[in-house]
Amino acid sequence: MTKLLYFSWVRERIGLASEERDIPAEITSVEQFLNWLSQQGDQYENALTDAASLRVALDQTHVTADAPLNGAREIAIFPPMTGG
Amino acid sequence: MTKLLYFSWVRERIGLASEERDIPAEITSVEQFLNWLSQQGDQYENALTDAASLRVALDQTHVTADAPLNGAREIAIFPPMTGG
Amino acid sequence: MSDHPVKISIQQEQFDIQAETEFLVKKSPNAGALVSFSGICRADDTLSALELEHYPGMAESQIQKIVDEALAKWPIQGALVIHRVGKIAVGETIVLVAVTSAHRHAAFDGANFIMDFLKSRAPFWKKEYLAEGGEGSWVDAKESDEDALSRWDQNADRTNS
Amino acid sequence: MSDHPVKISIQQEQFDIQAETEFLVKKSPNAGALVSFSGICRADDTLSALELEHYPGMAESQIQKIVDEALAKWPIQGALVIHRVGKIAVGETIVLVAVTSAHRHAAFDGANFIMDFLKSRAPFWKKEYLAEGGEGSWVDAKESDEDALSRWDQNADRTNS
Repeated sequence: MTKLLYFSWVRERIGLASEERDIPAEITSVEQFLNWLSQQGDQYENALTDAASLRVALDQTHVTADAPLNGAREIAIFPPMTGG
Repeated sequence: MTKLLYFSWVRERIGLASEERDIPAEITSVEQFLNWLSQQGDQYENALTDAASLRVALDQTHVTADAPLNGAREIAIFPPMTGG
Repeated sequence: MSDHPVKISIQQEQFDIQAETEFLVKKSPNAGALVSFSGICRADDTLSALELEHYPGMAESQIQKIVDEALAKWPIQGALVIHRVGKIAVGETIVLVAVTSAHRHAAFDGANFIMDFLKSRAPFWKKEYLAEGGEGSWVDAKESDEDALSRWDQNADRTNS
Repeated sequence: MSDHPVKISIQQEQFDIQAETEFLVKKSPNAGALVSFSGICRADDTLSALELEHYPGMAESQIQKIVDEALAKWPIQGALVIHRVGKIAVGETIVLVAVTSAHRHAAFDGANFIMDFLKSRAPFWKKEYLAEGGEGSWVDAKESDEDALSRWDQNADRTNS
């Protein structure tokens, strides 16, 4: 099981702050993962449709779309950060 | 009469914070003024001997050694400033 | 970097700049310079408040990483980052970054650098609340904030990863 | 520049950064950024205190001139300069410069600029008092402080005259 975390409007559109999911073994990159997750229901498709405006962290470290999942236990999806 | 003001170690060496003096009419530049003042006693000579380390303000505006006195009513002499 | 006083706090509560920076200065006895930056929820005709969301855990570790970069890059003595979360009204302070150093330019650069990276590399998101009532939209990231990172050369890449 | 809140104070008394900057922020409602610099009498094996002497009248007008330059050069909303005089013990703050702006980089640059010029263009002088008792010597101006002014290009000359 992998812990998925959603923030900001990704959280609002999916309607969840976090959930646990089994990610199929054939999903090995961040890009594949986003594609797979967007097929899990309308709210996921709606939240993840604009991939260019999404950011992903694996185990709390930012990664790019081509990064391997590498068995991450925590995957977070969110829009570009607006701190400070 | 011109008001002369001394600060920092210039004040300490001359032994005065301020005084009023008549400056001779033939003294027309800052350089001439410093030269003339350094001849007004040992303490003046001692304070003003190192002209390169002195700064002068005429009526509260910094000037260089070749500036004309231009009838300034207040002349201040001090070492380089160390504010902040 | 254990010899550098560093405080990182993510909190809802307001805070006092004097008290927070005084503490940092006391722990940096050789510092002649303190530079602090406060990010304020600025007045706007339509805005009543911001709500700040963050990613607990990652927010702290990202800020620590940014502070460590600054400590490696400049002769900084100590650093303080307080980032508020939750509802923040117009006029209130959202974030405080303070840096102590023997050298004033290092303190300015360090605080400036930390702020630049906080803007785009620390997991916080801002939602607007409207003066007329109700929620507004999420604040978009600014391209200028992303561009600001390139000012810091090779460090931009290192903190990015 | 009457629409910019500006406060300049030369005083013996200590002050509270929170109270002073809060006031500046209140008078700069559109400012999202506040940058403040504090110059601190730093600990040193031989030093117990500094005594700050100033040229009354010229000190205020020079600081005003430096602040006006900063207001002309950057989109700054307000500025605050508090410079203490008299005896200042180790650990105490000597000077506070604070600048508000809509833009954080303008606030950083403005505060940095004002400090650089205060160092070498405002008529203050520092004398050391020794930990073992008695007066030490006058603090010499640093070449690096003079050099710092050239960072600001043509403005160095204008404020110099």
